[in-house]
Amino acid sequence: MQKGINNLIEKFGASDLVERRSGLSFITVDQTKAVAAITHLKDIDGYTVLSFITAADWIEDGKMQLTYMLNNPAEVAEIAIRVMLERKKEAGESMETIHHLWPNAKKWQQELKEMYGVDFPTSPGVNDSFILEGWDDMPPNRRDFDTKQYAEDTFFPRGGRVTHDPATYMREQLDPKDPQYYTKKKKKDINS
Amino acid sequence: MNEDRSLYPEHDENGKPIIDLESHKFLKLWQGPQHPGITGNMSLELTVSGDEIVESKTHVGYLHRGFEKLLERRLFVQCMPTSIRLCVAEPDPNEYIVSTAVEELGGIEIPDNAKWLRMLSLEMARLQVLLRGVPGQAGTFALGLGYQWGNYLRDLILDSFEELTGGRVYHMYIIPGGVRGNLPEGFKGRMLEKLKLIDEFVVKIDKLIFQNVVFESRAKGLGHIPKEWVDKYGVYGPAARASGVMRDVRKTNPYLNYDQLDFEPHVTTEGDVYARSVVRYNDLQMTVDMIRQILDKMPDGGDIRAQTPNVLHWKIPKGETYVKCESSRGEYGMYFVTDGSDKPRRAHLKGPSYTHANALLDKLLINANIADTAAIMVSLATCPPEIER
Amino acid sequence: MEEKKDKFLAPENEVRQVSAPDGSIIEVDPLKDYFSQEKPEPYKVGSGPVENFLNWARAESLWVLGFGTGCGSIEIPPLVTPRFDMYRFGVQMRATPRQSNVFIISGYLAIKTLKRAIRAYEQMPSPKYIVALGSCTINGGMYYDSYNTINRLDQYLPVDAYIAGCMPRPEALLAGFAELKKLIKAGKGHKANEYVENLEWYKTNQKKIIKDWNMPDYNW
Amino acid sequence: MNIKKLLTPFTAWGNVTKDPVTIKDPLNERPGADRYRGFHRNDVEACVGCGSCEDICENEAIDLMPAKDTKDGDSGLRPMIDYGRCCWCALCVDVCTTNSLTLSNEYTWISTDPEDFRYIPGIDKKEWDNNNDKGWKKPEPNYEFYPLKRIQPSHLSPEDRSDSFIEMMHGYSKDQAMQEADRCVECGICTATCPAHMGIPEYIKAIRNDDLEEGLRILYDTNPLPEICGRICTHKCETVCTIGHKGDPLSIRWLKRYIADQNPSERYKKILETENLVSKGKKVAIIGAGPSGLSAAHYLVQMGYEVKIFEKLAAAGGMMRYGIPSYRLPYDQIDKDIDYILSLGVDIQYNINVGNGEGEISLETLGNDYDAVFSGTGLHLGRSTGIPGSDNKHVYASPDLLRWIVEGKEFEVPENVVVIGGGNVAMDITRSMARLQMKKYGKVGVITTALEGEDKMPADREEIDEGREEGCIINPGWAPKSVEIDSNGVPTGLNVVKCHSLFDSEGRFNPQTDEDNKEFWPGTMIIESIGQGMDISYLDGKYKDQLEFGPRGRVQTDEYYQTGLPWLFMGGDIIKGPDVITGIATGHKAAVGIDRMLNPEF
Repeated sequence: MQKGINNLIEKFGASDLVERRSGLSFITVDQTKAVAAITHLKDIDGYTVLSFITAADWIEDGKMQLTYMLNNPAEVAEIAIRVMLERKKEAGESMETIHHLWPNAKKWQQELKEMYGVDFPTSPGVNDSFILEGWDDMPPNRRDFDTKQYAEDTFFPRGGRVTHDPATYMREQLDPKDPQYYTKKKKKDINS
Repeated sequence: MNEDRSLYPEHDENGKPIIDLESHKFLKLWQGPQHPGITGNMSLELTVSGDEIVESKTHVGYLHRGFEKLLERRLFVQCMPTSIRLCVAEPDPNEYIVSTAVEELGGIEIPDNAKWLRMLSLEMARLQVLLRGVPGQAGTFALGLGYQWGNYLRDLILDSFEELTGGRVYHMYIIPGGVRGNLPEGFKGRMLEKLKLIDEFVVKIDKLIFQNVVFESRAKGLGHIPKEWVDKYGVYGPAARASGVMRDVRKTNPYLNYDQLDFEPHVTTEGDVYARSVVRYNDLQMTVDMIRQILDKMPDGGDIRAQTPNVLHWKIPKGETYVKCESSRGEYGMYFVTDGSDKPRRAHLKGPSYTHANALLDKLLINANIADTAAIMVSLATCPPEIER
Repeated sequence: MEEKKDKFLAPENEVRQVSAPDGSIIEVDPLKDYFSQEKPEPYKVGSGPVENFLNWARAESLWVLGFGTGCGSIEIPPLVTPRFDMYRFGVQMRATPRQSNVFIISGYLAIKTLKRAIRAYEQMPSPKYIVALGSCTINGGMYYDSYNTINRLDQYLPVDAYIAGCMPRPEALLAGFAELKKLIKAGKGHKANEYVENLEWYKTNQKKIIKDWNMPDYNW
Repeated sequence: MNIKKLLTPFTAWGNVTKDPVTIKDPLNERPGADRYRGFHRNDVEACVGCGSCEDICENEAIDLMPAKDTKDGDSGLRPMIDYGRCCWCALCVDVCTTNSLTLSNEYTWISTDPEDFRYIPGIDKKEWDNNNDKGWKKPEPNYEFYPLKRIQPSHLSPEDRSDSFIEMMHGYSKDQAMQEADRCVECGICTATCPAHMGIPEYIKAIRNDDLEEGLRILYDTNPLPEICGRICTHKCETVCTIGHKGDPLSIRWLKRYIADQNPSERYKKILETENLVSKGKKVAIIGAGPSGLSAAHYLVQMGYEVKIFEKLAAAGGMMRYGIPSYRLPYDQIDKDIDYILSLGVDIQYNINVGNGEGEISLETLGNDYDAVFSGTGLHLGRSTGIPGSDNKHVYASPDLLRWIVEGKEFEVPENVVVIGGGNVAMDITRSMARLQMKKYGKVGVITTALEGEDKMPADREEIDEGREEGCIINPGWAPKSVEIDSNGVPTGLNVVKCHSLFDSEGRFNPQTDEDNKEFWPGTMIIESIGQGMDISYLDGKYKDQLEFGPRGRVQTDEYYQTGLPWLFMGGDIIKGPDVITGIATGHKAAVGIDRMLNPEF
């Protein structure tokens, strides 16, 4: 475990190491060095299992985080490689493929393309639809996609439901002439 | 089956089979999503020559509900009812991994009693899956009798779940902070009675399935996974153990109180459907034994939940973790990212079916018989809702 | 709309030239050539003792299509195994829509499955019935805010009976079948005709959410 | 071929002789388990409609619908469940603040109409409402979705505080305030009950978000005296707090104080955006710088009026300053709130009495000089029990004594004192006297009685407990009979008899006493603290006929506290209450009323 991490830091300039617990570390590697680092981990340091590839959308920071979870069964250790891509407004971030290292990586990459819009050029079948069918909106897992709004616009929930906020409802019932709203409005009026 | 057919049809330089549908030698055949030989709601796009499969492609997405997106809209406690539906057949590992991820990032230590109760529910869940899955393997060869027996016993376990958790299928038992109830009165006794029935069933199954020449001749050599593929394709759990690689999170990364239990997962080297059946058959016996140990070792009542902050606005500091446990299918994990708000930033489920059903299944089905697809799928225990989430 | 349709058209549905076994080249348009272009007709509902007898017969032989569309299908195996044994109530599972008259929508329907479910439903012979399980079919249930599951099943397919629960237990399903039998015997089980009569409305709704409508309108 | 393996499977035929496992009548033979999560039921009498179930429901399956009468602590709303959404997770049961919501073990509901699956449990009758006691209930033990125990702020120990008027309660630290604020379920039941309708859940949320400036803004929306209310408010909100049904109610008062304490007074104007208030030229006079007067002044000056306060005493604050001992409410905190209000441009004249006497300013003058007048003169006269001997000069009224303590007036502190009264003012004078005795004699000799029994005493529980910690004897359930007076005209003590009940069956005040069970409590000073009266003699004269008087001599007003004289508004203890927060609320509303009258176009 420690050896793999040291290698990452020395050879690949990895940073932001977080040791979540013994046997599980998170570390950030630069996008250009990521595939080399992963190959090194696989071939030299014994991280022979790719647990998954996934993404996390940090829309506020303008970053799209890719996480490669690598497992070393012999040492019972896991390292998660974070790769921070520059987030693009209209999807289409790009990353090198690793399907040559693990054949099943292409499925995750295909999923990332579909659900996050992160492209992996040269990954086989990356543009084929995987889970969604006939999808014509932005990749749904991106943070700016509002699934509730989409569902309401598309699937029309059953109507006729109303609810009441206890605080507002009680005030309407018990003290209909509440001065609070009046003053607030007035205050705004004076200041403007 | 024994002759080397791996070079039929001819392959191009990239190792892809050359298939010309116009030549009338090949046929496209869709198996699923509505097909009795499919585990759950997914489909296989098969290219067959005669009844031999030359190319296979898995299609998923029929059960896609967008869980990972939905969890981003839920408070941490609200994640629970949603996430348990990630895998229908065995919901408890979902409860466990999400709860544990929340606890780990939120800094909550659960009571010891709750740990034992969690183990009990996890093992009971495994038991009910295996009661269906082990004889279900024979069911794919049209031997449905064991399946009928197994389903009855599974129902008895579901009755126990109902007593313990209040739910038959979706238990909603493990919750951030602990669990939702102690053992009801007399639960241990009733459970032990049921385990006795399962002991009898184990013997009967052995006679019906493993002492059965038909099952043996069809399952042996079928869907062979070489040892090297385990790492390469991401094979987990019983399937990996059938290929001679020890993969069991309970043993390698003990969680809860699994280190206090005495168990040894079965490992064999053949790597075919038969070997996988044997491993799961042994798992079944081992699970029964583990439930006995848990019932024996667990404390008699006690605290069930650690006090968490108010769940209605529980904020968890920025962080990320990966929590895993052993489901009946193999390593089952949750990658969980928090950002300091009261909702998760990202929750990604990693289930073994994802790798089993996608790249691996496509590979295994080549040169197999159409009639064997169901057997191979069931032996890998593919669970579609967990693939597409 | 036309352009969109092409974008999603599966390769096997494209107009193309194929060689027949005798060597001649013919052009096929799968959507037109392989499927019926006839608009479906409602079946005739009779009256009197003959109709009563037919209804009794229909009610006592509910053949369920074995298509698990969602979570609820996990409660089907207990029904077909000895403990609950629904065969004794005249309910049994069939492997193909052509032999079934009951379609259990077992919970949520993802858009991709809805497309298949519509096809399966249309292929079933009339009179046919739909039993909807759980919250998801009523008002979206658990997945009310999901971008990929429908909220209200009655917008897309005619439903005979709803069973509350998430998911409903096998006993509730059996009670649902009992209720369905009552409906059929009372002569109220003709939702399939309603579907045909309001086909335009159903098709509009279906096409609104199935954006890659690359199949024929009628699957009879 | 292995013959054995060909034949062994046939052993399965052995099952032919066994009994079938099939359930004969699955529809009736299979009730849900004891804990089964079936359909909802709700004890609508216990439910208070707080909406926690709605908040925790991840499927938005629960709506709150009007079903009962709204009253303090009960919104009158009840949850309606949509079974087109519900997933039977029972989180709503676990979070329920009153434990009224449970699930039954029934599970069969079939309908042909999808619109059927909505109902209000407990109101829309269902067969599972009362059929048995089974089904899901909140798990036990120690299973709570929010901490039930209140975080107590640190305070001076009884030894340290018993001879000192230094403030005894320390405020919350940041950690404590965060923890306490975390317990809130944001139901808002408290908001309507608070006379000023403070945005309680909102400012508690501001504490959780550590945004105390926003918190202060929320406080000043409804309450311009947060430092004062944060210490001595009667906190009706806490008595209706929904967390109080299962655990300790939230410490709303201390949380309010935390916000006010943490914001330095020099930043107030910036935070509250009151640096550039513009006057619109109209003038309002306010009589009395008590809570209601200050509140009215604050909101009026914000609305653009020129405000002048006329105060009879030498300092502003009214009863807050002259009626509440400083160990509960230190003077610098009163000044912090009042100075801010005055800094907004409110003019104040001290030592001037409004009345018809000499050196006094008459109401008529004010009415002529100002566009509107608000009067909040308060209750400053002590009431007497009228028992034999109560007219003795050593029998005091509590408001006078409390004012003397504040003013620093010298008076003799005897070794033994008897206090009559069970309210908060009685506790104030009890504990103040105890402190003075402790300073002078090193021991406490105060006996306090009340007609009410221990559990019915109107004073706050903590006041009683703290008083006892400080050595006061608080002995409720006794009725004063007479004051014993010796030959020198000095009282020697109080005769009391046991009091059983206060009200008769029709709810009228009618104390029942047991004359045989009597006691004599020695004391050379007797203090009566059984309520206060008002002095509204300034209304005498030509206006009196135009005003209407209600019970207990109170002037009748409309909902904006406008009297029969259109330009005269009255508020505070003389109209409603008595307590500080009601005074603030009446002042606020009267300010709105004045604005509506003077600026009708708005």
